[in-house]
Amino acid sequence: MKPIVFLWLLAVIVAAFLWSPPASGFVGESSRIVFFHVPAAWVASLAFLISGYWSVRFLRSRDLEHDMKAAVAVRQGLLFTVIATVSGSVFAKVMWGAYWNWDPRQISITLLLFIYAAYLVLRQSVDDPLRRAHLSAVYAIFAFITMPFFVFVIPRLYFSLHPDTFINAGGKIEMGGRILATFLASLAGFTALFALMYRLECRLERLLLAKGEHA
Amino acid sequence: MARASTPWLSEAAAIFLKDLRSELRTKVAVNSIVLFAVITLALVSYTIGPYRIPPAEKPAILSALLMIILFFASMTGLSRVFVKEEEARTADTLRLAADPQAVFLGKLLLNLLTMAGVTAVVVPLFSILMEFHPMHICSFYGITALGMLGLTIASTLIAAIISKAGNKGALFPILAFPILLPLLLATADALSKAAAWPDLSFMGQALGILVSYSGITFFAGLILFEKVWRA
Amino acid sequence: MNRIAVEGVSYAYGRHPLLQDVRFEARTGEVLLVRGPNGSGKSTLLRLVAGLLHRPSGRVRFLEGDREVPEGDLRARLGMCAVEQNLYDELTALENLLFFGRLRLGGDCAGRAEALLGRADLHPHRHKPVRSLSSGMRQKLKLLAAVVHAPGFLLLDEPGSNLDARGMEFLAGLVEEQKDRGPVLLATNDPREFGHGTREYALAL
Amino acid sequence: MKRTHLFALAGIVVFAALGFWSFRKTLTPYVPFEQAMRSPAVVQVAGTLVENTSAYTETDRTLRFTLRQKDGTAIMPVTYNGVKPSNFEEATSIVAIGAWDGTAFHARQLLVKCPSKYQDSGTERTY
Repeated sequence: MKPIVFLWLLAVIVAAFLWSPPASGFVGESSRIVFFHVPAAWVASLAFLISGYWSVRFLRSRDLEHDMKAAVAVRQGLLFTVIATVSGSVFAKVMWGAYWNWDPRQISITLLLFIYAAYLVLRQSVDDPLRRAHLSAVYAIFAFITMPFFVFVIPRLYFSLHPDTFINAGGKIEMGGRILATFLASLAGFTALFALMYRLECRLERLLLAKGEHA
Repeated sequence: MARASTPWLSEAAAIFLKDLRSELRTKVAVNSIVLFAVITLALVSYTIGPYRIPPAEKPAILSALLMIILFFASMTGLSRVFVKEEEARTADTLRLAADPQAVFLGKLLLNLLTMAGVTAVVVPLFSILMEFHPMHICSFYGITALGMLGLTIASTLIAAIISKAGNKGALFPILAFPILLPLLLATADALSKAAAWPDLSFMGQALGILVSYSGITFFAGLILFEKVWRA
Repeated sequence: MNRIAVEGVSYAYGRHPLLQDVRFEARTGEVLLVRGPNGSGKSTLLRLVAGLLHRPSGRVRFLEGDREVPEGDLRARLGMCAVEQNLYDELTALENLLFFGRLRLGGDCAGRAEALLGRADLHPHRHKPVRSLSSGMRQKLKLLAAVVHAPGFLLLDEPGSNLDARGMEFLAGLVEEQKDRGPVLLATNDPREFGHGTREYALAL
Repeated sequence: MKRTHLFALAGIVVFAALGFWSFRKTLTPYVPFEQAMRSPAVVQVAGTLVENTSAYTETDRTLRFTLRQKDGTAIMPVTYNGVKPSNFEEATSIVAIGAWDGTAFHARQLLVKCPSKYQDSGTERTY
């Protein structure tokens, strides 16, 4: 499994820079960021969804393994959020002239960073594993519940220069040919990479849990 | 004396009255919040004052400042309802005697009363010191009240969480900030409109957002609190 | 006939097992003495029984006749007094009793509270804040708060701490009266309290 | 206990519906022109350029143009002090942040959004 994913991602990188043409309306080659930025953001959302799922499962089961799965998903989600943020702000510099210009999407992603950084700080502040698991699960769920407000409030307060998401408001895919092929391949590759990393860290944590170390 | 458990509304009232009595005897929470708010307000007045802000910018900037002051001030006192129980080691005694939902409701009522008092002092003072004269006074105060309602509900659940963790003081604003951010932004926006908007056409939507935030966080808190309280 | 049935309860702090497969049953008329050296888990066992700690394995049943008391009703049936469970310092003695009585019974229990205060020689101090009471008085008040609702099950963790000879007499009367109402679990290492026990459960370190 | 949970879940659904209902309307930060022209406060407006209305005077570096609201129901004169954005004429949408000063909308900041599509640009590669 591992070698296939690595080879696949290698092919994606080559395709992203050499095979796929740049898109119109972007400064220079900056459109190529879409092959890495969007999949990273997608994986981050996926990871946070997974952590929400395991948080609910934990509150029903009180099984520390479920808590561990939620925490691992948050840590990795945070990693991909940082990747999405950094790649996005490089794009912002090229396209709009500033690394940070308080675009609604930049604001939204900072909220994710704040929530899950707070989640990790909370985990560090509780020693008892069972109590830590309860508190962080409740926090994750509570944050998840209030997130839709952010999604709705922000676009009403700030204007966006962000390119349309590749499925635009009209519901049609505004992406063509090689760009679309490379993009979808990268999306699949990132997801598989995340699945690999997630399973690996869960295995590590399970060993630590069995040894009675931290969760 | 075998009997079913008490209706939890009357239990919530008992807990609220118990906490109110303690708070009236010590006044720690309300004093710390009001003083903190007044100190920040004084700092804002000294550094910015009413005349440095161009009139056209006033509604937006002053509304935002007001929300920032109220947010940080509330973070100094709203956690006391739970932190005190844990620190005085009365939490277990209460846990054995009371229904968790009644505890949440009772503590929430006290926090609401505290924040109502704080708002009643701080907002008029802010208007006077910063020369902030909203166009639609009633809507302005109504929005403030609704904003503080949502802030208090969400903060009360977070307060329960941090009362069980170490490093409580710093943790409270860290955890509360991302949860409250959408509310704070929506409230500040609605306030700035109530301050300078020619008509009240924005009110419907503002009310919808604020009421639904309060409602959702309240009912979610009612479910989730038990998990925290017994953690 | 009330019974507390503890069935295979275990507990561990991290990797260190503290209690392993604890089983016993106590019924009305019995005072089960839980004994063991410091650190053997007496307080933890009582907290596990009361449901203040999550039980990772095993279960505890509170039975009235053949009917099991549902978890939600337990707070009206169970009383507990332990070292780390305090009363409200800034409220008066009477206010504390009325508060806990009202939570657990839903109604006013002023009559019973006053009578209890009299029995514990606390009646003259009923309007003083708990903060200003001596540690012995506070201990007696905690005992009163644990039985203000006349519980069917009672858990006592070191109930005699800070009590003088007269206080111990008061405690003895309380336990005597309570065991007719339901089982009493009494965790202690104080020889003065051993006399209350009708049976013993010993914990090893 | 289960009953309280059901009750609370019903409450969440009701208030979520209320929230959704009130958000149904405008999902933009932009103010209708008619309102911008009645308020002294700083607001954001968005629209498209009315053709052949933009004029730039080099001497006082002022850009004047007329903005048409997205739904086409209103137009409003706008002035802007500063360098004219390079791609101003091709803009698909113009955002102006500023306030109405009685005769024109005085923009402090102009944001110009140009078309961008993830389509193969083929021969017209721009560097």
